[in-house]
Amino acid sequence: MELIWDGIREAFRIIGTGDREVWSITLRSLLVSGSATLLALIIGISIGALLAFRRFPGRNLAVTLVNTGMGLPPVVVGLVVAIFLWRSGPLGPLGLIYTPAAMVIAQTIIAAPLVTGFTVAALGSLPSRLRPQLYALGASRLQMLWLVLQEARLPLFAAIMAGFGAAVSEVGASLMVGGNLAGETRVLTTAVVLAAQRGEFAPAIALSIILLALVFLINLVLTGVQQRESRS
Amino acid sequence: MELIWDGIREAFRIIGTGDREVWSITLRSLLVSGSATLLALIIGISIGALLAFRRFPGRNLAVTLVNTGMGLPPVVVGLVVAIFLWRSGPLGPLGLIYTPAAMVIAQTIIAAPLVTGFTVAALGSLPSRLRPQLYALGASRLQMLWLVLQEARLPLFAAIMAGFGAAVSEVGASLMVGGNLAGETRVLTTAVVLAAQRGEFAPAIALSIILLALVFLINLVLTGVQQRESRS
Amino acid sequence: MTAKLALRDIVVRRGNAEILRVLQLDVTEGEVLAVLGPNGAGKSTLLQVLALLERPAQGEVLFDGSPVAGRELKLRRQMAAVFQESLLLDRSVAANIALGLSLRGMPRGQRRERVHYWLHRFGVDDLADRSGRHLSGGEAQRVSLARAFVLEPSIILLDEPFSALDQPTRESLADELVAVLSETGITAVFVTHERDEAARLADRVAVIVDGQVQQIGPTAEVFSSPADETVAAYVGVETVAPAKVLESHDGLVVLSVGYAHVEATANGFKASEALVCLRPEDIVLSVTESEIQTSVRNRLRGTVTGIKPAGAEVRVEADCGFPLVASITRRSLEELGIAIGTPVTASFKATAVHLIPRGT
Amino acid sequence: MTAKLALRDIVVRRGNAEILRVLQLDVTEGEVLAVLGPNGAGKSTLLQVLALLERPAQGEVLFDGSPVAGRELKLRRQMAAVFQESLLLDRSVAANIALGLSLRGMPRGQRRERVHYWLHRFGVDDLADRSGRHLSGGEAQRVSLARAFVLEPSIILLDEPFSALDQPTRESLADELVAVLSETGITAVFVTHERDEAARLADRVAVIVDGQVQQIGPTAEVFSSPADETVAAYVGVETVAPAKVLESHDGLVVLSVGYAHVEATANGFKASEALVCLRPEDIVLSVTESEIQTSVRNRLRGTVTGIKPAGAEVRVEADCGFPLVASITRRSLEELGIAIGTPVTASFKATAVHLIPRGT
Amino acid sequence: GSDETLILATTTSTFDSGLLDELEPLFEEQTGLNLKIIAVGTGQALEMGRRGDADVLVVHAPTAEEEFVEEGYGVNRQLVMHNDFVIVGPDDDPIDMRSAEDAVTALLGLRTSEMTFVSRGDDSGTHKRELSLWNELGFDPAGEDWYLESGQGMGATLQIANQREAYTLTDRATYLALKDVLDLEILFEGDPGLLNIYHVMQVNPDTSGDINASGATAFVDFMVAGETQAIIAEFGIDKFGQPLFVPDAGRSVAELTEE
Ligand SMILES: Nc1ncnc2c1ncn2[C@@H]1O[C@H](COP(=O)(O)OP(=O)(O)OP(=O)(O)O)[C@@H](O)[C@H]1O
Ligand SMILES: Nc1ncnc2c1ncn2[C@@H]1O[C@H](COP(=O)(O)OP(=O)(O)OP(=O)(O)O)[C@@H](O)[C@H]1O
Ligand SMILES: [Mg+2]
Ligand SMILES: [Mg+2]
Repeated sequence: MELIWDGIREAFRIIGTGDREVWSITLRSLLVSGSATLLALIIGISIGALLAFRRFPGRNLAVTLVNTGMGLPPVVVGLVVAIFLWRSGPLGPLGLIYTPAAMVIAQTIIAAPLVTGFTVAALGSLPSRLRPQLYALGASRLQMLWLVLQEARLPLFAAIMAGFGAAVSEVGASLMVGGNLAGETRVLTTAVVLAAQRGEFAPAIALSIILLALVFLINLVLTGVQQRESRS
Repeated sequence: MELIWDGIREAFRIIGTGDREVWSITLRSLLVSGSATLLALIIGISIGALLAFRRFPGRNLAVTLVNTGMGLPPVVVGLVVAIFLWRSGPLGPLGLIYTPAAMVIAQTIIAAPLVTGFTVAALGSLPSRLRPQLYALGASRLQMLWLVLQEARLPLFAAIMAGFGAAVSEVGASLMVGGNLAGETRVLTTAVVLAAQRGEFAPAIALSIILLALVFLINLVLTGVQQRESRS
Repeated sequence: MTAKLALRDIVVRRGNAEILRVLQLDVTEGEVLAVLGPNGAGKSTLLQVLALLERPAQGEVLFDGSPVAGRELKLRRQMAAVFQESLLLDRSVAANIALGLSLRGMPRGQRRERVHYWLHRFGVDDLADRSGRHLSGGEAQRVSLARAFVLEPSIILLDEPFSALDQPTRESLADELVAVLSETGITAVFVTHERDEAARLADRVAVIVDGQVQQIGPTAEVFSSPADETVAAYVGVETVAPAKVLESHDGLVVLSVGYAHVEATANGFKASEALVCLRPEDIVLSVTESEIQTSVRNRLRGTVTGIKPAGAEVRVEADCGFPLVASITRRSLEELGIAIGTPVTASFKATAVHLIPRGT
Repeated sequence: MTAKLALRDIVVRRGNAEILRVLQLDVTEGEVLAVLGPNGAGKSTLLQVLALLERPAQGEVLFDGSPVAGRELKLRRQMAAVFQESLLLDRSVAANIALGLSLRGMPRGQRRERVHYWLHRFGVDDLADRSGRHLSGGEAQRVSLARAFVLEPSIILLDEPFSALDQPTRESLADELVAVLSETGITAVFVTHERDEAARLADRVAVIVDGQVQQIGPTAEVFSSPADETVAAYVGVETVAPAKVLESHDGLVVLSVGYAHVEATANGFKASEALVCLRPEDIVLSVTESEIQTSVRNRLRGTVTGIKPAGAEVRVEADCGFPLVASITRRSLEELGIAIGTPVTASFKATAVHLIPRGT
Repeated sequence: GSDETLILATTTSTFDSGLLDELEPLFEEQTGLNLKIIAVGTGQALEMGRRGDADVLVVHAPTAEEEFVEEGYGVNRQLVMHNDFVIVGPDDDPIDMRSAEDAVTALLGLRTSEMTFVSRGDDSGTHKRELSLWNELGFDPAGEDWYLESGQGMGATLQIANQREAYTLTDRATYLALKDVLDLEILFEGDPGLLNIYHVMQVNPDTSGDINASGATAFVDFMVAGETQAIIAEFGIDKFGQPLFVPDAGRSVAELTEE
């Protein structure tokens, strides 16, 4: 228990003094996971809309695969991505291993099924005649998609947060493909793991708190944006 | 790439020969994560229904917290649960640290926000007058909940899978509170990590494949159940 | 007698807006109350309050004379309500109709028979195995009606129950409804925009405007003497008078209305009491008695009691044993020299008389 | 002239069920076509096909004579369709109404004015800032109508557009619609269960039964000579005859109908052509000429051409310069000795004549 | 520095001590190379070397390393430093391990008393050393009730031993780093068989085309350079009051065990 208090005190100290390294790690987390979330949103919303709106043979299997994807262990994703990106792997020549780009790839793979799942859930429960009615008012395919996404904005918002949450909180894949290099690929979660391994529990908790504060803040900002949107 | 093929071959070999240890690890994964999913469902559906159906002050904050919860890093959950369960911690006397029960607790905390998020998404987009109409037909509160859950069965099914997926694929918390003790708390993900650390990539991939096959199978079984349900 | 359902001093708000305020409303056991009024008047809201689904911001709902608070579920199970939209569940039509019964714990075997009966009665037998999600508008409305009637409740609340039905079905269902309601003595409240439906089905009519009950009373009274212009706009002005059947043969019914006798075509009419409805444009006024043979079977002598201009026409009120209203052109008014006090003969065809059967 | 919208050999299936089969249907530019028929007949499906929202399993849709394939979006933007349910978006009513305009890229400033105009026209000005999700049934329907009309499309497709409206609104909107349609020459197809609405609004009527077009033709024709009993059940039987206005004064209109002249109350009527509608129960038949003064303004001599029993009544068809139908009791039939060939006088009041204005 | 990178795969225990963090900027400054330190299990480090996914290794599993060199994957293997393994356990030491004469008797006490012992069970250098001690005792503890395999790194294993009031074999550096949060005491130390010896070696550039051979050579040279060795000798004094490693450049393993 004490440890947790120490951690909280440490977190405030770090935030208060503006520790440059913590600051840059936080920024890196945000950039890497933000990019991964963006990619996951593009992939997840496209596939999700397809699964929610189209009936095609194999659709059930596709849904099952997406659901299975939500259970992809980060370590496995990390291992497989690493196998591809290692110098000995097929994509080795790209030199992506142990770079933030590699982490973005791995996190995208982890976040995309969640975003897809939420998108299917959100769009699937809209009234079935809404889409034809929108077409009937002159919507193009893209406009229709944009409108139904707005209509389902609350659950989609959850999709964004689930995607970002999965990306930013994941550690196994980041360690594997990022290497936890100080100043290059160290992000909040890998820093937490390192601190914990070194027995530095209070800093570990402090970093965790900063991580959660980051997620919470982004939530707040997006909630604000979303509510401003819905008012206009 | 070769590694992946080796891994697949190894996976089939293990499944074919029925390796007792792998079998017991798989069963443990299933039990631990299954229990955690069940608990997460109870918690997540209750809170999710509350958030979807009730308007109360602080509701927005609650939703934001749930969304933030979807970004809880397993290592952090693991660390905090461990701090509580360590002998020195407030719950130390229960003697739960490094037991499957501890893993169930940690995984429940990880899975519950996802289940909640999906539940809110699923129930929130049902027509707003459906609930009063069900009451008008004589439904009690619980019956109403049961009916709307069935109505939203597809997204809720995704909630179950997301919850189970998050629980079974998680590794940071299981390592921290379970200890990855051979024969006691070693589950598929922690076994994968161990194999990878040993540089035994092919077995690591084999175990991953078994893990994914497990998730996929459970998906198939539940899909089957769900479709039989909806037909009757 | 205490009312089956009663509202006392009810106020319903949405946000800051007060959308319904009812000082007192009593629904008597066994009666059929029609609720009419403009869009957005609060009719559906009233129904929700009566169905114990919306707890008013203020006031009390009484069931059999005592406040409902705390026993809503038990009481709701004695009622059934059909909403304006048909909110069917994503399961078979038969399962949708069986829903309320299974919520009440009725065993599957027993349910089946009841469900089939009502499937048939609403003409949706063929749809039994189809999904509730893939029905046409009218089919869905029928199913949602069947879903309520199958419960055989003691109170039924219907919100524009026939709005999506085709006209022949609407008419035959109205007939059925009359039969079912009088057979079973169910208390019913229904919202409708169709004056005919209200006149045909209701014992009493309530007209709601702007969240307030503007007028409530026996159907004949409300229809023939609307309290004000707004009410008149919603109920129309017709002659509606209570009548007793004297004899009935050869497809003709003879009724005593006030001091007069009226002949009407029977069209399957069987009750002993009725409301006689006459459209103003169906009544011919003449100032002298004619002897010629026409297909007009009713000729009632009386005196003009009032004259009101109404657009291009004039509405002439006359007492011919009972009060009736005829609409004639201005030119006829002049040519016939009609004024208040003029003795006139009101003629109308037996086929123009619309009969609404009344209770026992 | 090529049709604005045409269907050729269309088949629509759901699962294995064929729910619509149309060999040929042409909607002419500027015409108003009403679609009637029982629940589940396929009316809404037909509308979806015409709106280019449902691609038929077989057959072709022609727009201005050429197949639509590949240019659906462009063509859809020349149309507007209103569905049976009002599917409003979770944004303000004004934003809902502006939707189609913003989809077409109209700048915000321009939109505002148009939106306000139509908000007003459908009587929902007060709701502009309310959410589309919290409206009463009728309010929602008005908004969804406004959402289509604001587009000022060249084709408008309406599925039971007035089903949730209160009666005065329904009537005034029908009047408005007549005005708008004739002002703008919009081509319109609308589904309705209200015979009156069809008679009042439509140039032509199509009756769909069981997924097939059972009869299609000019309104007067379909209403006065339904092709078979099923059609008759859905359109009712009325006298509907095209007429030309001869003179109009003192609130009275004199029209020439076939060889006869008919007087009717004007009630704001201004067109030069009209459909004259008469309910069978409003027509009195007599066998000798009377000289007495009554409020009856129309007396037409003619010959009985047909007699059909209809329940407790009898429907007598007579040619009095134009074909008309009167319903009388069996007893009157006997007493008057009416048979085919009997010369009769048909009398009806000017107020009983329902005039439907026809455009140029 | 330059964008020429050098990948160092090292064991977590080396990395977790923080020594490499201190050396990294020095090396990068001296060579202009971009050093990427990947902390992984011993097994994974060697496997990465075999596959050519690392250029240079710092590990502490002599037997496995020799094998690695023999197979032709490793070249230029040099002794860098050492510290030692110790056996830690609960302070009250119920089996009185403190009085054991050598490592094998210490383990024998565990075996006979069936006191819980936590093994890393992860094929790490520490785990291999522990197994070789059991082997000397002529006993295979695998599967015994009192013998737990944590399958994790040293830190986690110490924590488990701490919670279970059990004994475990640990390297001194990790123990010192975690000492504050543990109730475990050193109960046995000083046996020559408990030396923890770190080598640096280069991955054989002939096994794969991508290996940065010159950089790897530079790193090996760096590790055994006098300046570096001096830093190693000082490392940890400020924090623990004693150095964590003993620099050994230029000596042989035989010399160490003889001490
Ligand atoms: N959330 C809300 N905020 C403000 N007003 C509301 C809200 N929800 C409903 N209303 C208003 O309450 C009034 C009553 O609605 P209600 O549904 O009872 O009308 P109704 O009489 O059934 O109308 P209709 O004939 O159109 O079905 C309407 O004017 C509606 O706009
Ligand atoms: N998925 C489906 N499978 C089978 N039949 C279907 C399906 N969806 C719709 N139908 C049937 O198609 C028929 C035509 O439906 P449509 O909505 O066009 O009827 P409608 O004429 O508009 O009826 P209403 O007057 O009730 O609105 C209905 O009988 C309906 O049950
Ligand atoms: Mg309503
Ligand atoms: Mg329809």
